[in-house]
Amino acid sequence: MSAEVLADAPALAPAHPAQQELPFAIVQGTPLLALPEDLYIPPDALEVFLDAFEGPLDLLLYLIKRQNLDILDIPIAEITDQYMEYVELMKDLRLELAAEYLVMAAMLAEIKSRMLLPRPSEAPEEEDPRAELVRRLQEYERFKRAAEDLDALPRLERDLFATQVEVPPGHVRRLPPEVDLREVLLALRGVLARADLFTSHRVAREALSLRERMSLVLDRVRSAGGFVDFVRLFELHEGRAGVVVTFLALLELIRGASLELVQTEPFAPIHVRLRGATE
Amino acid sequence: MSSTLAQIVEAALLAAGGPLTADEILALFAPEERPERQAVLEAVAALGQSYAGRGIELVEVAGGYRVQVRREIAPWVGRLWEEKPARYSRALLETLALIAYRQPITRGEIEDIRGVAVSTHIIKTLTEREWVRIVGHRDVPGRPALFATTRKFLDYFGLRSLNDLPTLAELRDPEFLGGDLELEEPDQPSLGPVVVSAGRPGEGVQDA
Amino acid sequence: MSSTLAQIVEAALLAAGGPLTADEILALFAPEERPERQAVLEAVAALGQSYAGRGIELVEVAGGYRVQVRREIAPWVGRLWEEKPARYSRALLETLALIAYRQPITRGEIEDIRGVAVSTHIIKTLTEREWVRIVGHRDVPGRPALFATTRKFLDYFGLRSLNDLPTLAELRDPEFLGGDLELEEPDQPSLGPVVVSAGRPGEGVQDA
Repeated sequence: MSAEVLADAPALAPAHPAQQELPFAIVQGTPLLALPEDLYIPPDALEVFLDAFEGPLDLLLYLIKRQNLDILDIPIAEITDQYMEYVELMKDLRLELAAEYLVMAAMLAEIKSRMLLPRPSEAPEEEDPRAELVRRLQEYERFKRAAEDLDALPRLERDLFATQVEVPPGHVRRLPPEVDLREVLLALRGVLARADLFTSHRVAREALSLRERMSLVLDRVRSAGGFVDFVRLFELHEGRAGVVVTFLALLELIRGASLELVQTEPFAPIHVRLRGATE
Repeated sequence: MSSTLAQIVEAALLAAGGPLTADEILALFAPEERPERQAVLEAVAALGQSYAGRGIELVEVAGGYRVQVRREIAPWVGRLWEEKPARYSRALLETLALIAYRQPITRGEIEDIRGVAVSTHIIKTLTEREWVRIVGHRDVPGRPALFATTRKFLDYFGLRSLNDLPTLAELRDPEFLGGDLELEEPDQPSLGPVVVSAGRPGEGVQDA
Repeated sequence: MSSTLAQIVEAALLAAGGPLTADEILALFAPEERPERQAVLEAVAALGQSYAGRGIELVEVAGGYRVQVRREIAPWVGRLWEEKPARYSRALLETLALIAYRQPITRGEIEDIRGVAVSTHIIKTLTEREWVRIVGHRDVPGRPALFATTRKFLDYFGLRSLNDLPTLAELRDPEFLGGDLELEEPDQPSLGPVVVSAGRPGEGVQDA
């Protein structure tokens, strides 16, 4: 297929917009680009600020760009001091600081001290102490850019939509995959291992019958038009246990803002109603 | 403008994946740019005519206008889906399991537990298979739908009721589902716990 | 026949919901009626031309030929679906970019370049979307998994191959080093031989 055929292919999006300084806060419509020194910053705000960075390299890049410094010739003492200010501030506020920030702080301090050492002129081939940092910053920056470029590409579900014309019934035999219950349970075990939500003290077996009953009750109320007599939800032949489960299910559903109880006047019949029902 | 209207009408009908009413097409436009209803109808009619002699056709059904593959062409196109059905993703199975065990549950709650977004596609597949359905809504902002499993779900998996499902305590027992679980998932090597522990031994163990 | 071929090709591409290769189109025909490959390619080309000035376009992506809504029309068509398209975090996009440009790459290597840990959540999202998968393990202690992008990734971002990715910025040569820094794109770091696992042959890494 030659390229001409696809001449209508979308042109790649223009390269990322000009590098702009990233305001870390907007106060009354004015972007704030530097932390005012005497400003009290509530811990929450700083957390947001910290969240805006993808790590120490990103923070360093920000400090460098903010001052229009050349990444290839960083005034290491100055940048180190600024970096440490942020780190100290974060420590003062007892923010949970990712270990990477501290590792970088140590690296900066080390470079700074090496820069102070007199370098013998007879050894010109010795590497600049900043070389590794510059390499890492550049490397990170190019992928930061690459990520922006990637995000700017027209992509499905956002900029492009594939056509999906239907085929008249009878011509497609789309077989759904077979599923073994074991697979479902294995998947759940995976979730269980990840989420501690299930570690509550609820007894699982009871919870499950309760869960099933919740769905049933909800469905009953719904199919009755969203409004049903309270007592009609109970099946007396289920005995005491069944009534209790139904009652608990009802309470759970009320607590979960799905159902509500309605009583027009004292001692009038109680009804169960779907909450906010406008379907 | 008229050419743009025609373009939008065609693109929408081809991408919608189902019929669209004139109102639904009108709703694609912001109020200030919204065309006359008559103009939309004319665009639809013109589109239908332009499909004469092509592999597709525009039909009017109860739900509105639909572009579909012409019946004579359908036998060829239908072969697109004849191949062996794919397996369900782990994400789908996890979602199904969570609906079974935590029903009635909202999509947001599933996402909270799983830690990742649940795609619309998964919900659609599960409801189309009639294993899952909406049983109500939670009366909180957004009125999220509450999902529950169906009778068909129980039937498919040979359960009389949800109580036949193993308890979470049983599930936690490593012995319960048999020995080496990973061997059971040969088709999904990249979705397994291996991914998580990659490069950082110990860190991803909770996913195993 | 020739008009039927054009009809089938168009209907198949419009209905497929994703890209089709020439081979996949050829497979729609029974052996005795199967057209020449060249005829299919010509039909595809003619179809693409016929979409000029329309709301849709035919593009070639890694997975084959795809008919899609033109980008200019997408804002209207996008309103068909209530939910907003997913936005991806910078962390996810940076991780994806590293995998795309540096594949095969381990999680540890990604973390070295980004300077922060890669969350399990991100790897999970990328694998669940099937944009990324494990193609092997590096034969070093811990046998870390090697990640690569998939054809689905290319399809999603409308690319024919990895060569279509935007060019990576050049590394600049610092004056104070006089050539000590690598200017060239470094070759695969020689961290040990790559062991390609017997995952899914045929679906391997795309040729860049």
